[in-house]
Amino acid sequence: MTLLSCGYMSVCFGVASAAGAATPETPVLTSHLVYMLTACLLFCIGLFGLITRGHLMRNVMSLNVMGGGVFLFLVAVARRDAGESGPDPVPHAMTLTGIVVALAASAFALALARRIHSITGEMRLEPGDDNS
Amino acid sequence: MTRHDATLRRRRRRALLRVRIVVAGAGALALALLLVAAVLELPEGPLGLAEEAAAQLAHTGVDHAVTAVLLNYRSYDTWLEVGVLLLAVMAIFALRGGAHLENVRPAPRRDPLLTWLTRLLIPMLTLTAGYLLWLGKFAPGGAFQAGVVLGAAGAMLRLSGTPSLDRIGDVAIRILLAVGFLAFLVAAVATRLAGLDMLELPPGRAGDIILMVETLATISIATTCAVLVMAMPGAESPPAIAAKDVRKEART
Amino acid sequence: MIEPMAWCILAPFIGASLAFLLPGRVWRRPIAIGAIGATLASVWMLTSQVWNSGAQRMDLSGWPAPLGIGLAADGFSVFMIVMTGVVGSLIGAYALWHYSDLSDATEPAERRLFWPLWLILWGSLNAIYLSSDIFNIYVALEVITLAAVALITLSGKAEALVAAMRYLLAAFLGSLSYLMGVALLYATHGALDLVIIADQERAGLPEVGAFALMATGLALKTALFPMHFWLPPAHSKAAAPVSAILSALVVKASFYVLLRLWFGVFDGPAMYAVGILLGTLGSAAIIWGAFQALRQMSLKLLIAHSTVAQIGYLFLIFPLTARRPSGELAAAGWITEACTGVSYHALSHALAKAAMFLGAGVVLHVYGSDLLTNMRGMSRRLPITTFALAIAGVSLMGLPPSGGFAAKWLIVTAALGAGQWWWVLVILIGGLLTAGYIFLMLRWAFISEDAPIQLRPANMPIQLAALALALLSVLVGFRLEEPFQLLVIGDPFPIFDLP
Amino acid sequence: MNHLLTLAILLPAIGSLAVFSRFIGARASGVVCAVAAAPALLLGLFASTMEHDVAWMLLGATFGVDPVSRIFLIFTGALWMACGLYSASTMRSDPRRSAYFFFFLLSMTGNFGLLLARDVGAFYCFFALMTFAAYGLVVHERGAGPRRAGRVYIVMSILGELLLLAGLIFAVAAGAGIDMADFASGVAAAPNQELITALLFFGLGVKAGAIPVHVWLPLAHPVAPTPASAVLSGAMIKAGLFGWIVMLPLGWSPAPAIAPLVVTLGLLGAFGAAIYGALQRDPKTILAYSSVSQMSVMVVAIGAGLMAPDRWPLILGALAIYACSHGFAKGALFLGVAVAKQAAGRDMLRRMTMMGLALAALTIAGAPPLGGAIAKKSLKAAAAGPESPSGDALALLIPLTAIMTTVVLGKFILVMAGAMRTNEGKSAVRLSPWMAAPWLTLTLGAAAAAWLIAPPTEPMTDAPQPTIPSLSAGDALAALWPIALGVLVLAITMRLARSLPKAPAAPAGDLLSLYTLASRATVAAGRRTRLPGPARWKLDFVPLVLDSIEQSRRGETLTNIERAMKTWPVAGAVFVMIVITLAAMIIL
Repeated sequence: MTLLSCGYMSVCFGVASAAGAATPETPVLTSHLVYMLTACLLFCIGLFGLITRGHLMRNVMSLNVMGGGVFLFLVAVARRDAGESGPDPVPHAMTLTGIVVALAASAFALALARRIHSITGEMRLEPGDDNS
Repeated sequence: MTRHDATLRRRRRRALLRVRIVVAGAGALALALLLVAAVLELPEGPLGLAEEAAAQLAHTGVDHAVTAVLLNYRSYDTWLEVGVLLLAVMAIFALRGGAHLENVRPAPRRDPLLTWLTRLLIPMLTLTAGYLLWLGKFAPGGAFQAGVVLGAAGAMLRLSGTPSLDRIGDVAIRILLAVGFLAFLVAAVATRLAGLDMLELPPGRAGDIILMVETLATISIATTCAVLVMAMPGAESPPAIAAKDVRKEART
Repeated sequence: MIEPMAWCILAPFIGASLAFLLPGRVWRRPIAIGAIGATLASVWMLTSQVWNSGAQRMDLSGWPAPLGIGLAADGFSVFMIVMTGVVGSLIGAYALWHYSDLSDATEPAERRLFWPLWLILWGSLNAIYLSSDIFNIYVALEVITLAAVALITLSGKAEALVAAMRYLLAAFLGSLSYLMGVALLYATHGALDLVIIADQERAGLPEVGAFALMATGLALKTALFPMHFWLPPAHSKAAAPVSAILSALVVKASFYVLLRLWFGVFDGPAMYAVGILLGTLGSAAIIWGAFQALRQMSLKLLIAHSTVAQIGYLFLIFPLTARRPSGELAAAGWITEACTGVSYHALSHALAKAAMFLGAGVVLHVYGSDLLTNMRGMSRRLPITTFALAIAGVSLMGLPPSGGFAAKWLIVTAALGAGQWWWVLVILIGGLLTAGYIFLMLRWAFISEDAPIQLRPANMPIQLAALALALLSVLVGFRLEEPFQLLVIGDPFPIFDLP
Repeated sequence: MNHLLTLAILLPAIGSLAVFSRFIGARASGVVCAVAAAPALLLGLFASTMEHDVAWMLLGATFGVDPVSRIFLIFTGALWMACGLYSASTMRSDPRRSAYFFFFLLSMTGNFGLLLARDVGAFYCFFALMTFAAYGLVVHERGAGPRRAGRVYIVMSILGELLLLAGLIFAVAAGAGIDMADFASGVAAAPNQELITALLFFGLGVKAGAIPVHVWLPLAHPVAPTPASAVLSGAMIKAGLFGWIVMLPLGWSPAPAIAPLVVTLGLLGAFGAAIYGALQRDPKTILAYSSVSQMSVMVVAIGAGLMAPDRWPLILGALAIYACSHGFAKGALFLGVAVAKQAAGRDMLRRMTMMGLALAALTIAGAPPLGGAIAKKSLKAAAAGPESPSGDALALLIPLTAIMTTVVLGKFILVMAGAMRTNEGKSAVRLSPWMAAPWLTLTLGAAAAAWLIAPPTEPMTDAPQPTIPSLSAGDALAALWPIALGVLVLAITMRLARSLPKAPAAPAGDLLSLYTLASRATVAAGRRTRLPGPARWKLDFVPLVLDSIEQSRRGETLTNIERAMKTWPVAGAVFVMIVITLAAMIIL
């Protein structure tokens, strides 16, 4: 729950800052910068979740939150590097590739978790660790 | 086990939890600070490859820069990425203890409403997928988007109890799964044999080749997504019962 | 058109596709043998090409570097590819039997899936060694991770699954950390090619962050102490050929990437303190891994912990190639020794460790368990395997004449040349501890058994595969001339150019 | 000649693989051994000084022959050849024959290789090959004794290898290079010359049986098959001496700190080992102690060389002859133990055997006109320089050691005579020419070697050169009185011992029991030290700390730390910390 609310709050923060940054009075905090900062925050939140939680589902989710952070960062970089012909396509392509890789890894991780659950009845790596 | 032991264990667990949160919080915060500082020191840009990519776009056979990067400039990455998807399916097959869908649990009973909805949606989804695939040439879209939509159609068929991939043969499934990877492989070998750089597309025919590769990749991606849903472990029998059985087994 | 670099990747991938499409019993053996043969032929051509005409580079998709992806082969990449080829094909020879219908130890599903998974893994290992693009390396690392985890799960046992899950999470974390570093580097330099980034001005904090994230992520994937937690269970619970692949080859790939970044991207030699820290962690790994290995009662766990220890030696390259704060190279005049020594350690460890895991596979097959206490009477029942384990142990201990000795000799002389005598102490203690656990392991083999027990017979090919690897791990110590010459082709450790 | 050099190393190596074939019987294996040893012997006898580069091997190996290694090659080659032939008949009914010959030939490869190596890397590799292959010989006879001896042997050997390696590495790092020709001078010029000398001395000392790292020797020599004991004690033990000669900075610079220590240890060993050996009852153990004692005399000579560099050429010449003489004689004595067993049945043979044994023993004791007397005289002459206290000590020592040698070898002869009397008629195998011929050759070789072999000279230096000494009547007398005195001492002690109640035998391995005791005491002391009890901490961490203390008492700390590291929270935290530490280290 903590994880989800943290993620939600950060998104709110990102959106709010982005809205604030869109106005010309704040040239320092440009919009791509806000996205980048949010991305870093997301990355660290995912890491925090990964460390503190023992449930396998949550572990996979945390890793996806981290991945989301990286992808947001890349998209922000693409926006920063936008030229006359539009945003930089290379980070976009990297994001797409990264998403597919993350999807594959997550699908496998979830399947593995389900398999472990069906054999051992546990959804965590260390039995007895009741912090979910 | 005495009560003292139990109390000690409980206190230990609580202590551990607290330590864990404090340490993780401090660590994540420090890392966040580091990253924020790094971001603030990033050069202003624009820095990337936007201009180069745009300048060569005419020779890539597509009009959309992202598709050009994915399927021409950096097609090698995309190939490996299709390989990752294929690996995910193989890995899930490995988990199931078999490389096919034969013992997938028969689809659940049909729900008339769901069946009707499916009949309505499947053609639409297929059309959308085709559109997305075609769109990739000049706008955001392409094999992955199309493949995922088509895969969703497959998952839908499965949910509604309509036999689909689970009724076609093992060999056919394998071919459908591998065809995307093979398309790139054939392209790579063919370009080498034709005396070009590996995966180099001759500008005149690049568009056709990309469309062909993308179509095949779409098929593979769609099949992969659908199979991932169908072949998830535990799909052989209702998971709750199976888990309980196995747990009982494991204890005895 | 023959382009060996491309074929080093294409050949295993073609093999993998065929093995996936034609999983039947009839096709398995010809496909496997064909793929191994074709890959070895490509490796051979690449080696002779680089040996005769220097470092190679090719642009994929016909687009030169900033836009396209480059493949590059210098002496170091060829060294690693040859290592993978030799070790991989001998493990393959073992696997041909292990996953055949003659062996009653495997399920049909395992037999069907081993070859496509392993061949994809092989191809992407070669892809890593050839890649010149940091994002492409990320994708290839992910292919390796997924294939490796899937290989572990093949055995289907609960312990293996839990170990695989832990490995997957750890590797996933490492990859994401690496990817974040890639993103930061792209944001700083606007390019992904190693050579282009290396030629640009060094940037401040973003690069620091990128280095910290990438180095830690890769160290996690290499199982550097204290991030080795995933390795012993994952490597010990998998089937024998898989353990051999993981321990001998897979951990080396991420180390290779780290080394490339250290020299190519980040100007690692300037970071003296970081070098010392990495060396210290490596030393801790040497001691800790060996201590843990001493405490194990099961053969495969012992060997897996030994891998943790042996990985430590690899990280001694960082302090040995760093510059002192005053600016001069710590090991001026000894850099070639340091780099060759560490590369050679990677090679001899790969050979010896693969031999040990395959030997353990034979033990497991024959005795039905790999508890050390069950290995009584092994020296008489399985003389060839016992001999292979002992010979591989000789190389691990670093006793002369063996590859392990040559490697340690080079590292130690470089350390003394650098005035960093403390690494020598660590290496000597590590050698003693290694001797300790090798003897603990072999002791059981020489104790005569209490009562005759019913055992499965072991056939010759699998024993010979282990023996061949073990003998090679010793024999490579006899001839250092060519590796020395190979490793400077294309200047892979570009430290010599700097003042 | 280059081909002979290659063959000297390759033939034994190939032979070691050949003996695995089931078509090769015991006798053929013996012939293989003899043939494999022949090139080395021929090199020793006829080769002139030469060098041959083998660039592809290791870091570029060099092999060659020089005057010193020639002498070593002669007696080493002869010993391996004789013992190989001898093994042909003793191993005939041994089921693990092929393993024995495999290790025998592998040790032979190592031994010849190290004598021929002209660079440090090759020397070390072949030295180690010999050491570890000899393990197979030590433990060949299964059972508790060999197993214990093997354990002690391997532990001491690894210790020795590590010390040697450390010394070599320090020397190479200090700029000594790997070429043997410049190595000793490089060591002499190194800033930490004394440390390197000490490391090399003790590292090689394990093999050479120097006090106090000799403890494996009295355990291992008696339990190995007899021909193997003969090469262990006659040939392989000299590999350590050879290593000292070629690697220590002898003749280059004095080592004032380490030399007195070396001389002291040598003196201790020369007398202590002889006395201890005389207390033993097993003939092969007695011989092993005699070897330690004889090697200690050579240690004193090395110490003298370390003290007075200008005397070294003379000492070297004498030392080589001494080692050669002792090598032959000790080989003959060991083989004699087995020969005596076969000869026990027949009177004539028994008498001849006893005569042969006595001849070899007298050679070692230095009775004129046997070769040993020459060796002793030249050693004495070499050491007794005008201003060399250690040389004087050596000159005084030689007659004294001769007394002790007489006592210990006299005891050996007595034990053998007793054994032959009790064994009468029990012999299972008849004495064949295959056994008698090698033994006789070695015995005669021992008596004659010092007469026939010229000491090595170095023509390029101004230092006094060794010459072939001759024995005058005075010398003969001087050599005889210690032997007479020794016999007298032995007679008196035997008489005294007979009147006293029988004491328990002194355990073979002497200091070893001390080492074992010390290590046990250390472990026990470590166990007794407990961590301090828990303080009264009010934090939530208390249960954690309590637990860990409890676990450390049970000796599970390591396991528990490892287990804790495996949990995600700890692993993840470690990961983050390393990221931050790396970043911080670069920034700061």
